[in-house]
Amino acid sequence: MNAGTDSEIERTIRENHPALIAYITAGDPSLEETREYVEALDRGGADLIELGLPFSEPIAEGPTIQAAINRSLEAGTTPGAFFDLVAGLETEAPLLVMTYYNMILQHGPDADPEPFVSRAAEAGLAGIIVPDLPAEESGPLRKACEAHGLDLVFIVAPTTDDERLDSIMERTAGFAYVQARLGTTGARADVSGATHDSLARLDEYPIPKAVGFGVSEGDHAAEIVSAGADGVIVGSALVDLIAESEDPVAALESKARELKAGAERGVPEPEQP
Amino acid sequence: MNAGTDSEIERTIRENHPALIAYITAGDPSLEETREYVEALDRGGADLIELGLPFSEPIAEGPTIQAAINRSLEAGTTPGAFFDLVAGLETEAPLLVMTYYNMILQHGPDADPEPFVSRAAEAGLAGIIVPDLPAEESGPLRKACEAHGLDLVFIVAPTTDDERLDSIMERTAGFAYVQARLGTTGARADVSGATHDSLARLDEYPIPKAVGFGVSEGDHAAEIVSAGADGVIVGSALVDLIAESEDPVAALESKARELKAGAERGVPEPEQP
Amino acid sequence: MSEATFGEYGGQYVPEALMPALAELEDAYERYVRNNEEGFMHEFRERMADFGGRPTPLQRADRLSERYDREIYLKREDLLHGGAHKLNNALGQVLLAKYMGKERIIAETGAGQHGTATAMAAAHLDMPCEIYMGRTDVNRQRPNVYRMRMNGAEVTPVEAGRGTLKEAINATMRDWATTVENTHYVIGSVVGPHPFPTMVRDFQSVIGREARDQIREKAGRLPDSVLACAGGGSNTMGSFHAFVPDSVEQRSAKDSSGQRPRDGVSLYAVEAGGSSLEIDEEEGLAPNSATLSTGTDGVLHGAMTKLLQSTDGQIMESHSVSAGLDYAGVGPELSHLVAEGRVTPASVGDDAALEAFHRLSRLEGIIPALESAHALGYLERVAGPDAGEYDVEADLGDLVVVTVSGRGDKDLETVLEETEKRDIEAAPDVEVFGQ
Amino acid sequence: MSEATFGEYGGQYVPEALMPALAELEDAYERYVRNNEEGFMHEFRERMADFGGRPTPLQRADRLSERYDREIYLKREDLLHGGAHKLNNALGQVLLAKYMGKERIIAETGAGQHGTATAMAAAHLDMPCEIYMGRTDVNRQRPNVYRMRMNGAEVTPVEAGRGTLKEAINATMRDWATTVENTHYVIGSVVGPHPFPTMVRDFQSVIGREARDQIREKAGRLPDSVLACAGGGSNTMGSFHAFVPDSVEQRSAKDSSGQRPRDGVSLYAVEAGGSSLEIDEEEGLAPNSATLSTGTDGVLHGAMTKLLQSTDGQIMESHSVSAGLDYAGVGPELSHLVAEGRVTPASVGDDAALEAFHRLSRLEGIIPALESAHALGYLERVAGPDAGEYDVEADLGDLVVVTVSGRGDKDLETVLEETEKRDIEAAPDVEVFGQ
Ligand SMILES: Cc1ncc(COP(=O)(O)O)c(C=O)c1O
Ligand SMILES: Cc1ncc(COP(=O)(O)O)c(C=O)c1O
Repeated sequence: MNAGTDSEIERTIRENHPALIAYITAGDPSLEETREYVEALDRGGADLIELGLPFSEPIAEGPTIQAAINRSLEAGTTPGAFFDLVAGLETEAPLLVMTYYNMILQHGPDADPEPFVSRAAEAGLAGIIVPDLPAEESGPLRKACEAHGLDLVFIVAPTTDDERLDSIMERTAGFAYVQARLGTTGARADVSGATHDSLARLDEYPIPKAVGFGVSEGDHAAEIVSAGADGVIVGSALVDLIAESEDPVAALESKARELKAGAERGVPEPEQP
Repeated sequence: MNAGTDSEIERTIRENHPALIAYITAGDPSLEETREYVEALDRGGADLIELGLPFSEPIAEGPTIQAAINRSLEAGTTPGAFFDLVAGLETEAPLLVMTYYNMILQHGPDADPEPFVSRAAEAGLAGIIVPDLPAEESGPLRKACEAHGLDLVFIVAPTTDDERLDSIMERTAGFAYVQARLGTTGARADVSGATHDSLARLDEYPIPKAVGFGVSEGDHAAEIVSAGADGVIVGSALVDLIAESEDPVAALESKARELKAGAERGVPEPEQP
Repeated sequence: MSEATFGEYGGQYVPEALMPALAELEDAYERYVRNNEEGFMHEFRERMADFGGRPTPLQRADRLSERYDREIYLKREDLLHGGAHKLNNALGQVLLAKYMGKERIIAETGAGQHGTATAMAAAHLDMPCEIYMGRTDVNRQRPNVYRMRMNGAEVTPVEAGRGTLKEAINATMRDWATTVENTHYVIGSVVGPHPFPTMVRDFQSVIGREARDQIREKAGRLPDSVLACAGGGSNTMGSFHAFVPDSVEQRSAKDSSGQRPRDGVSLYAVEAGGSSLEIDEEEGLAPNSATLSTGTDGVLHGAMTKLLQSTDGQIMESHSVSAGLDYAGVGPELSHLVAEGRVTPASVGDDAALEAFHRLSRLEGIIPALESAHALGYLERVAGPDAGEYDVEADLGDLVVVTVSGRGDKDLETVLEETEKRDIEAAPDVEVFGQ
Repeated sequence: MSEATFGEYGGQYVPEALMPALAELEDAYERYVRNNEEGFMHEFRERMADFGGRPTPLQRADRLSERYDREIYLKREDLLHGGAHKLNNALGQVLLAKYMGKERIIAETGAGQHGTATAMAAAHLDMPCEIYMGRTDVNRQRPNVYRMRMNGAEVTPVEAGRGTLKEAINATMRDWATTVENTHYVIGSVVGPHPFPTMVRDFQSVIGREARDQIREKAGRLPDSVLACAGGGSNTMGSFHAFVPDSVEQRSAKDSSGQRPRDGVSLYAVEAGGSSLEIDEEEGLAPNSATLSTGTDGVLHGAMTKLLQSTDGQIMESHSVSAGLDYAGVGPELSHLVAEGRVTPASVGDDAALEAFHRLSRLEGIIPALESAHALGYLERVAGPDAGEYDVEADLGDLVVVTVSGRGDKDLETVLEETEKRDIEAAPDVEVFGQ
């Protein structure tokens, strides 16, 4: 494999293979607490951290992350404050922002994505994930990301056909976000069969693949990695801890450990030469 | 004028000119009380007494008589009991029944008016008034009335045109019931201009004319008689007394006296020969 | 002049004061409606098209056809402006009143359908309008009261009696007896004194005329039977009138091309069977309004016809879950056609009507008026999967037209309430979602 | 293939999982709708005629014409089955889903009009159907909830957010993202990702096509202007589409016979001005839904278009007394036509809409949907007796078509409540008669 990429995200995944990518919603329940949670995840072994910048119409999210977004919006989270938080974070794990396209368009005048990307780069973010931006509409944002050295990560869905797969894989940067199953984000009790199929289809593409949507336990992580993934993405399971645990900081850190350990269990024994 | 009629009603009006025709609803509030009220009216000087046989859809009545009819129906008044009452009455004033055509049709089988008329004759009634039976539809009932020697009294309305007037005046027996004004029965505070017009139009017909609809006071009676009527018909004003007076028997008797006296005041001084 | 009677039925049993108005109306009806003087009928038809939405479709009901294993077509009067066939008549009469130089419109209403149709027509034609409505009906049919008010009509509650349709008619007749010189009384069905039954039928007959043309166009022939619900009978007579000549006798006289129906067009007038066809003489209550099936001859509201009455001649309080059918009389022409055997009377009870309401809503995406649901309920009784259980025999044939006289939006509350009380097949679970 | 964008507006901003479904839909749209494969359009038109009641009339409004001293014609979509133009689209999409082999229908609804239309269409075409509706809307639009249930649809309350249309759309999108393989999402307006805006416009364009033919037939020429209310914009685009080429420029290129309108056909999209056109950024509240007049470019529910949003990009809660206009976005084609200057955006506030509701009810005997009342309110603002008082200038010309997109039966309660709070001209006294 090509280790000589200039993508910090891709490099991080390769170096920490199998990677744990942790998502939480920024500002849930406050940006101050988000800082502590990010640091906890970093300590727990998350290799990449996705921060959700809340948008009022989160059409790709299940109930857990919807609720987190609502809490964040009610707390008054704004893009400006979000970027300030990010700029002040010093984690080992590179950070990505996950948000909806309208938030990106409105950061400057004239519905132009460039100002958002420029600010994201300035704040030290390494990549962007936009669940409502398919490859076809991504031209302007990709251009801005390239100009500022950010990875724009695309999602591959179970319904993505082979034709579109090529164009997505060509465009995605950092890694390919493999959607484990149809539907919205949210912790599930098992690993979908679609995951295995998707990973098999993606095998030929050189870029790392990380699987998300429904991953909640170490054993899932193990199974997914053993099916060929380079990383697992965990979101709702962490957001649940924030909402429900008495000590979210400790809970997040230990959950990250469990997941990372699970992922590592999934690595196939190297074949005897 | 032709005094040689074989109609008891016509004869009564001529002999007692100007005549007072009193209406009350039979069975309001009970047939037993109706007996007392009829006797009171008779004592008070009513020359003819109309008894309403209640029908559930009294479309020609105003609120006062509607309410009386409801009281009567609630008290369970039936045509059978009504005829029994009438058969037992011994008044100086001849009695008429006022009812709606369906009541007449249903007294026997096959919607035939004959059984009703036959029973009415047997009970000693002298005439019938049917507010929803215009001359055009009156053939079968008239035939039965003629056969049994009862007068079928028709109503002349302010809207009756000259053409129809002839046919009504030709058919009416006993007297012509001159409707004083458009609308339904009910006591009014004045005498309608229509009354004068109607009486003028009827002048040429030899049969007696009695004016009803809205007559409530002696002064009305006087005015009507002075305009050329042979009699006045009073209903709602009497029904009001039954509903409201503490001693309806006395009230009816004295009201009859007042009305009769009023009517007599209306008789024009005989011209000097 | 038009005939005042249909066989032994019909006539003009009204106070003398109204007789001249009836003569005037008869004259206007002859001139404007029958002889199209001053282009009356042209204007009427144009307004019914542009304002009313005529023609209404005749729709093949795919899933009913499947269920009953025959071709079922629905005549869609529910699509008429106001939501029922009532406008055909109301607009005709208000327009006629205008041609007659009348200055004011009055009408009675029970459930409010005729009242709203009249109020709409009066607003459209700029005529002051007053609607009499029983107190009970005012209280239970608020939305229709508001619709009338919004169309600028006065709504006068009638406090007499039980405060329903019968009392409203009485009150309107009383108003008319007072104001007859400048006022026209828009009677809401093919009832009342001549010329109302004839005139209302003529205004409504567009239903059957259209349906007859449409079924020939769509099915290539006349139907074997036509079903319509009957309250006063304006929907029935409107649906049947064009088909009355298509009887076995009259048609077998014609050539026997494949174009004619099997045995002529059978006509079924479906009345409200209510909760029972028995009568409670003591209480003066008929828990149905199946006048044609169970009534006796008598005079009500100006005409000789079939009635629900006590042996003494008192009119019964009728009952039906559908307010628009809840009337103790019926049009005299319908009484006559039944007496002659041309029209077959039938009745369907509250439960079967509710079932049919739900069935049509669910199978065809059409929420019918509860009135109309009676006609559909009869179809189920005769031809449904459980037809054997009912003692109803009728040979509807292979090609059936059912008139959907109105839409059921107005009935939602009643249907919810009544459905909850019973065990109605085909009803959805209408639990009220928690707040 | 059809264009995915209208100038800078439109596109397909949806999760990757849905992209193949959009491609499949686009393909089906091309084949069935545009190329009439398998006679799709024939079946669609026939069902819209027989089941839906098309064509709807174009009616001259006599008294409005008098009031505004010009010819006013009303396009009567209120007479369509279900009571609004919504069925044009719902039936088209459900039928298309059937042709595509889909087995299930989902849709969002706000006030319930699109939900009821979809439920009716699904019942008619025998397709299982689930409707998402915000909790607040479920609670305040009970009758529509019941209608949907009676048509056999599941109604799923959406508890998220403020429980209105926006949240219902989000929930439906989520369902679709899960079930996309066998399910079709019937979007209720000309919004959403391509091909929805184009396809919904095509299904709705029958409104303007008919109106264009009808006005030429009735008035002998094209209108000077067409007015339609705009929520998402399906009624607007449906009304305008056939007239878009009749612009000043395009028409002046043609011969100048008397047949053409003065200066081409002007198109006015009337949005809900709510209680004010100001925005409360702090609260995230726009007390209007005048997106075309006051919105800014952004991406919502799959398309780039004009939006009501905060400077950060959060979507505002919009407001209108009329639930069907209460949406923070608008169809991308409409945004484009406004940007191009072909369509003039306008807005009318709650009070003026209520007044117009009462005015049409009273003067014409047509109770309009509160949505439609906005278009009528604009007429009053521009051409009414007090037009001078308002700062509204528009040259509507002498021949005006206004689309009455729906009937107002559904709005009675709201209108009563809202009228009581204000001093509304033309409102009747709607005192509740004592019991
Ligand atoms: C929808 C509908 N159908 C039928 C009827 C019954 O009346 P008629 O028998 O006169 O058609 C009514 C009366 O209100 C009605 O509203
Ligand atoms: C009657 C009516 N008109 C207009 C609208 C607005 O929707 P659109 O702008 O898509 O036509 C609605 C929406 O429910 C409606 O019910």
